[in-house]
Amino acid sequence: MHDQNIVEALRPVLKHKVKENTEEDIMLCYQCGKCSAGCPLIDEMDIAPNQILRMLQTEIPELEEKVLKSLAIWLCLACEQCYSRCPKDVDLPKIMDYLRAESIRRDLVNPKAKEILAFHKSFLDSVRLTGKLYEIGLIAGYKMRTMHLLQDVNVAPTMYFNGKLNLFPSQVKNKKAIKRIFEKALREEENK
Amino acid sequence: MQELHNKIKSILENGSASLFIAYQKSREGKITPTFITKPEQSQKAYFGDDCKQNLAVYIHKQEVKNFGKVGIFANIYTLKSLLQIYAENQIRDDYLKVVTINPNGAIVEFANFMEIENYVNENKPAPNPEDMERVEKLSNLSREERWDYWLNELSTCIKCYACRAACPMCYCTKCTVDCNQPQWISTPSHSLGNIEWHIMRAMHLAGRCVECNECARVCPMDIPLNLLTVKLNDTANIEFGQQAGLKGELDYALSTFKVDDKENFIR
Amino acid sequence: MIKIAYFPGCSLEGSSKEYNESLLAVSKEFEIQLEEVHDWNCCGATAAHNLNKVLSISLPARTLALAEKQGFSEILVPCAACYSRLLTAYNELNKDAALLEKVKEILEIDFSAKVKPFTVIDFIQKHIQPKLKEKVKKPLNAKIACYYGCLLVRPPKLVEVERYEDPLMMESIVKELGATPLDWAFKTECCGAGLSVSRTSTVGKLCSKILDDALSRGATMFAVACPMCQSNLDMRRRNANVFLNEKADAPVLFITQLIGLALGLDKKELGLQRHFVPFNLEIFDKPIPKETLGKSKKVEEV
Amino acid sequence: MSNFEPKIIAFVCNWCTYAGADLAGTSRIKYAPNVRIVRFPCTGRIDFMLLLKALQTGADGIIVSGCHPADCHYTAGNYHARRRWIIFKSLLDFVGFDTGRITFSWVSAAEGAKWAQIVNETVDKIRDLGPYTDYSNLNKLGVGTITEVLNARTA
Amino acid sequence: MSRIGVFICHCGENIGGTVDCEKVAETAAKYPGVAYSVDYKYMCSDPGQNMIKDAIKEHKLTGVVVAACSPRMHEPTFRKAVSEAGINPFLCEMANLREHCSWVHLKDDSTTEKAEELVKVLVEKVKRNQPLEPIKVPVTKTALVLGGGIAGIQAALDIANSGHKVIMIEKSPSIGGHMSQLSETFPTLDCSQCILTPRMVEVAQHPNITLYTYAELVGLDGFIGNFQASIKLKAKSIDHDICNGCGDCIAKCPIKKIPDEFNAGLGTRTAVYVPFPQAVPNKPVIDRENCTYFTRDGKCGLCAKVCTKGAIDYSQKDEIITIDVGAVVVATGFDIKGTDFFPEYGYGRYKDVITGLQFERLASASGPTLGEIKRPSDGKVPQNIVFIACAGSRDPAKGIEYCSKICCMYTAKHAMLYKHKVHQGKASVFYMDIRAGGKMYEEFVRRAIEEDDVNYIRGRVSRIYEKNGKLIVKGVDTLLDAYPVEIEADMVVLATAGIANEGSEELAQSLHISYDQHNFFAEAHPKLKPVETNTAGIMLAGACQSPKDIPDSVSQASGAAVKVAALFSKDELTRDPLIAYVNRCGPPTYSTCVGCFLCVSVCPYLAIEKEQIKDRNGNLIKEVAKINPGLCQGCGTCVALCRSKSIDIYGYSHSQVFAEVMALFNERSLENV
Repeated sequence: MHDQNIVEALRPVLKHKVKENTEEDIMLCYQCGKCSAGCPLIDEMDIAPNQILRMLQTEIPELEEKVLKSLAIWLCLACEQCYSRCPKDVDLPKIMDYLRAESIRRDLVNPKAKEILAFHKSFLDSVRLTGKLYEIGLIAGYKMRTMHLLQDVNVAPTMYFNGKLNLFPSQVKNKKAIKRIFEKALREEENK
Repeated sequence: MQELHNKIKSILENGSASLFIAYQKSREGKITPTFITKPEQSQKAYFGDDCKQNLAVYIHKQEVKNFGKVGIFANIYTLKSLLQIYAENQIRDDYLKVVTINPNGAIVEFANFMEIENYVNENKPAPNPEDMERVEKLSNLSREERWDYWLNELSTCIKCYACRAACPMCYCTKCTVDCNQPQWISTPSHSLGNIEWHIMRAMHLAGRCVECNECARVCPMDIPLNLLTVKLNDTANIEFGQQAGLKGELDYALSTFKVDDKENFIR
Repeated sequence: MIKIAYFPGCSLEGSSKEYNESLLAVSKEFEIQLEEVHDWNCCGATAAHNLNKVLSISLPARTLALAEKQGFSEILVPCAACYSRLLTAYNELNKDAALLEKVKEILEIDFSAKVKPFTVIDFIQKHIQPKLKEKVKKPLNAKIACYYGCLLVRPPKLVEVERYEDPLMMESIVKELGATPLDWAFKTECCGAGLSVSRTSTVGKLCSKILDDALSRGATMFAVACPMCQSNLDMRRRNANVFLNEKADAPVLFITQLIGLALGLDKKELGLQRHFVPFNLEIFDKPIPKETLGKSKKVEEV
Repeated sequence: MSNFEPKIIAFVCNWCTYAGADLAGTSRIKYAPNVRIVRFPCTGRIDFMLLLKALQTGADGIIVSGCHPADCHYTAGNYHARRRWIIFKSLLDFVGFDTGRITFSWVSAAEGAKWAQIVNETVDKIRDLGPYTDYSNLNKLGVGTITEVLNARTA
Repeated sequence: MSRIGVFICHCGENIGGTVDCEKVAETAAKYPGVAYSVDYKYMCSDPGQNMIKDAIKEHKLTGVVVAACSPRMHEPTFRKAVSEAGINPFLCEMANLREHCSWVHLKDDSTTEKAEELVKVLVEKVKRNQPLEPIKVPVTKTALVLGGGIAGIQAALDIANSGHKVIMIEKSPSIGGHMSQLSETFPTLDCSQCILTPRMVEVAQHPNITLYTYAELVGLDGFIGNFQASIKLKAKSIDHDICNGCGDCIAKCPIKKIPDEFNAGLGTRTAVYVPFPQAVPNKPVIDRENCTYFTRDGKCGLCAKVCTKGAIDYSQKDEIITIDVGAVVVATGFDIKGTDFFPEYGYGRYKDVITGLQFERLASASGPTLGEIKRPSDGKVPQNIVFIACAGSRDPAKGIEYCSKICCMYTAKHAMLYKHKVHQGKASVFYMDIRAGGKMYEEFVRRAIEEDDVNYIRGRVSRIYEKNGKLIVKGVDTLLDAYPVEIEADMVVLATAGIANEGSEELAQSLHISYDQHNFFAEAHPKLKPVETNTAGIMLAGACQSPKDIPDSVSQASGAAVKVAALFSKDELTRDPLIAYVNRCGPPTYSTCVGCFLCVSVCPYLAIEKEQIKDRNGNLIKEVAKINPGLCQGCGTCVALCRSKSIDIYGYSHSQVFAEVMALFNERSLENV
């Protein structure tokens, strides 16, 4: 066998990895487009949900990479509209979860998604440190990550005066337990 | 007891039966069946917790059938047996007068099998915990240990067929064990024939055995062969939700099916 | 006094305090004690399952485990996002024994994942609604658009809701409060939820569509049962108004606040001063507008 | 044990598995020659006693195969058979027979390849397990030699 | 003492190339009871067959084993050959040395050894074979046709025209079925009723056809050639012998608001009614569920007052009749899913979201709008109409995974009809695939697109909701990178899935025929027996087997009719005698059967009956089981169930299978057999 063929044969196919990790079978999709038709964010997505599945069906490496580099996988809100109407019961939000994780692992995150990723990371930082979501901390962390220092200046004071922002974080007592969950879960992730 | 005697007496007197099958107790305390044909013999009847034998077995006997209408005193297992053989078309409602004593000590006389069905379902005996425990224990052994256990037990069988004779469900005109064309059960005196016989017996009683344990009681070699049918009844109940001796209509796991019956071994 | 395990979640301690306040106030009126699961933690919400599956199960699992250890069999989860996470964890752990073992090892807690989460709508239907009518002191004169958003009704395979495309649970509740429920089309459309901070304008656009559909059909206010729905429709109103021809000023109330108002509870007790879109009691004095547009049919009897 | 060739008897129904085995033939799918097919009209016809007889006569393994559920030529024979095997297997397990030597399967008339696979896997499995003499040996011994059998095993 | 002949076929190289046939023949010669053994190149050839015939005579053989190919291939050949040589054909068995041996194994000693054993098994079997005669059963030459739609009509006419009697039963008051509801038919656009009504009349007037409308099958007993059908004739409450169909009763009936089944719920009808003007028979029935005379205790009675003929008879009762028939054609048709099936399309709440069948009624000249396309909510002519194909079909999540087959074509037809009637209107079709396989079908769809300017959009619709009196239809065009498409429609037509009729499961059970997971009736073989069922004598026609269009239904109906005619072409049927029987012996036992009747319920054919054995004075001695040889199909399930082995079966008897099993692997003689 030619070397190139061996490389090709050994290359992990993304749709197979999706199946292994989520039990979702991308080959079930017959491209009816109902997911895209009901998607609230279809206007903003660079690749439509049904096309993401189609690209993965092809097993073409360039298309797989295009999917992982897309903004669409980050825009998915997991509103479950597609899944609840899918005639083939494909759990697209679950697949999106996996694609995002894979996108981070392969360092292919779309530059335009950095705000979204930053938000998720800040969110988790807050949870890791306090066990709960500390909103001022979250916003501060998010701003540091994105340098969007002025964002939400219009709502924050109102939030504070309406009593909606706590200046000090409410915290879980057993913070060690939370820290442990993060450590072990992340280790699990690395082992993949 | 007096009440029982009176009841038997009146049944024989008013002609609702010309033979009454009941238990009697000898002076040595031995419980045996008695066949009362005259009202004045009613005093012979006895009942107590020690009356274990399943009297339903006599119902099939030609000698008993010759009497026409027959009365029988039945403990709960006998009742279950009667119900089961009724469902299997072996007895008729109008030829049988069944009497029992309920848990409060009162005499109950049944007008028909519908009443027996209701009574049995209200007074359903729990599975014998000792038997269940032994079945459980055996099930937890390794396969080889189980094989050794049963080989050991069944090799002592002398094929006296007391188990068959004592069982009200073994009423076939001709038992397959007596069949020689072909010879289904090997005749030479080796353990293989014993195992064949007991496997066949258990299969034929699966979902039909009422668990009176008479077979084990009468076995001269003390083989706990009731455990085989107890196990299969358990399987029939778990897999198909079927229990023997509770219905006047035929309800037999192996003569019916569900499209979605579950198993885990067929590939 | 009925005692029910309670997982308020982070939002109800912060940006949606009024949901917590009104829920507790209403429960008290019905002699129900909501007992917070001791030392609960954040469910991880969208962020965790966006990034790491095991983490996304383990975080909510800890709360389920704590509730189980504290002797509860079900748990009230007012936030729809938290509910979705807890329910997913509950289902996954019950479906996948290996995962349960793994999570037990991660949490270092031995538990069986048998505590089942339920929503505020479930809670009201079961504990409040049967006695609601007799307790209403001030019937609400309003045309209310009941807004469910996503995770209270989806996915139907996980959340067992009848009529997931056109739910009517909140409608039947507001009807008992004396209000008129609105028949409208966007009650289960997504408000943008998790993108509230990172893509505010997207959220504004999605919210504007929701507002537009309800208001054009004559809604005077909104009822919600999810802190994210509330904050997006309320706090992000300015961003939504950008996309609307006419600025929308209909307030967005939690269903518990509406119940509280009908019971005659104090405005402050229900945290109504905390909203961005101001809420005034005078709103109930105004006549309900006739349907301005369309000819939507009455909501079917529930 | 190295040149042990298992003896396998297959009880199959005429309409599905027998035809499936025919298809394996017309498709020239090769499989182990250790199997001997006995044809029945339907799995419903297969008497449990025949399985015991097969073990007695020296079979090391048994295949019982018929139509898939819902495909029975006689509409329901396989459903009855399925119940019978559930009970029978429960009994054999309880008595300590090595039921791993009995393969139950549904092989349709279209599944020639599955038939070949079932045979091959059964033969491989039995080859690993070795000859089955627990039961058939009893045939050769008189009463009283049971202890010898037991001793032979433990030795 | 048996004298068995063994004939080993080489099948050219097919067997001979792998199996040492000579050796097999030599070994077989030594088997006890074998009188003659030989191998030959081609046993099925004329010389081969003659070899068998000669050997039978020469060696006075009592049984024959031909070891060759699969018995499924040549068993009839060799059985015929041995019978020509004067022995009973059932004394011949085949050992399968080709499909089960030479073709699947390598050339090897073990393969030859296997061949020897296969022969040994069959020798032991054939020693115990009994001579059998085929069973002959008489045929009742009357066919029962269930259902009066186009399939039933076609089958009935074809059978009747071939000279046989037909009983047709139809559950509604008129025959005609779904076809009578259709407007025009694809791909010719000819008027459905115009081509159907003459055939309906022909059925009513045919001397060989007896028509029962408003009737249902309640039970079917018996077997091929000899069925007994129980038919319920529902009370029509009108004596059709007297009624002249004037319609005065209908005009006077005060109950007018009943949703009209014929118009798919779009119109209303009265309680006394004729379903449609061209109905056959064209005489009314009273719908007792809605008539106040019946629902409110004798109130009203107007129809009786106005009927000048005195035909109204409120006292009529349902009647059950029993008819002997020889064959059955099941043509009960299909149903379609309602719009309430779709949560995302409004749970059936929107009046202007309708089914394809409702559109047919709107487009039909005899429909509630006299053929004008007007929407149900306000009667306006829709200017923008959307058709959604695959509504329910190909949707495993909702439980209908199959393609309903007819929707692509009728949707194209609907769009065309709309465009022909509303010239300036806009018609869009959301589709996933266009399945237009059929004569002139693809051309028809292209015409809709190319000539009638129908806008085909490839994609499934996600949602429909109502706003400002419009139906907002949300989809994407998947051919345009999922470009969002939102149409403000005035009316939406869902091509809902074709499904099995309600109650088809029960009907199948009472007919003893199989059905698939979607409750469509199952054909005996998907390719080679598409009109027969697994129960001999019962045929299928039309959409009760799967959704199909008119030409397919009619073809299948004619096919079913030919099957029936072929069956009726003989006075007697012969059947394989491989059936079960309960043993009988002399007094005092009469049979070893003890009469427990556990076997009764295992028989899929209800062939097991109770027989009372009585003495000379008529006193009951015992009750035993008896198998009706006409019903038994020979599965043998009862044989394996019977504890006392009182039931046996020809061809697979206890002694035969026992001997087969014991013959294997057993070096010792079969002393116990």
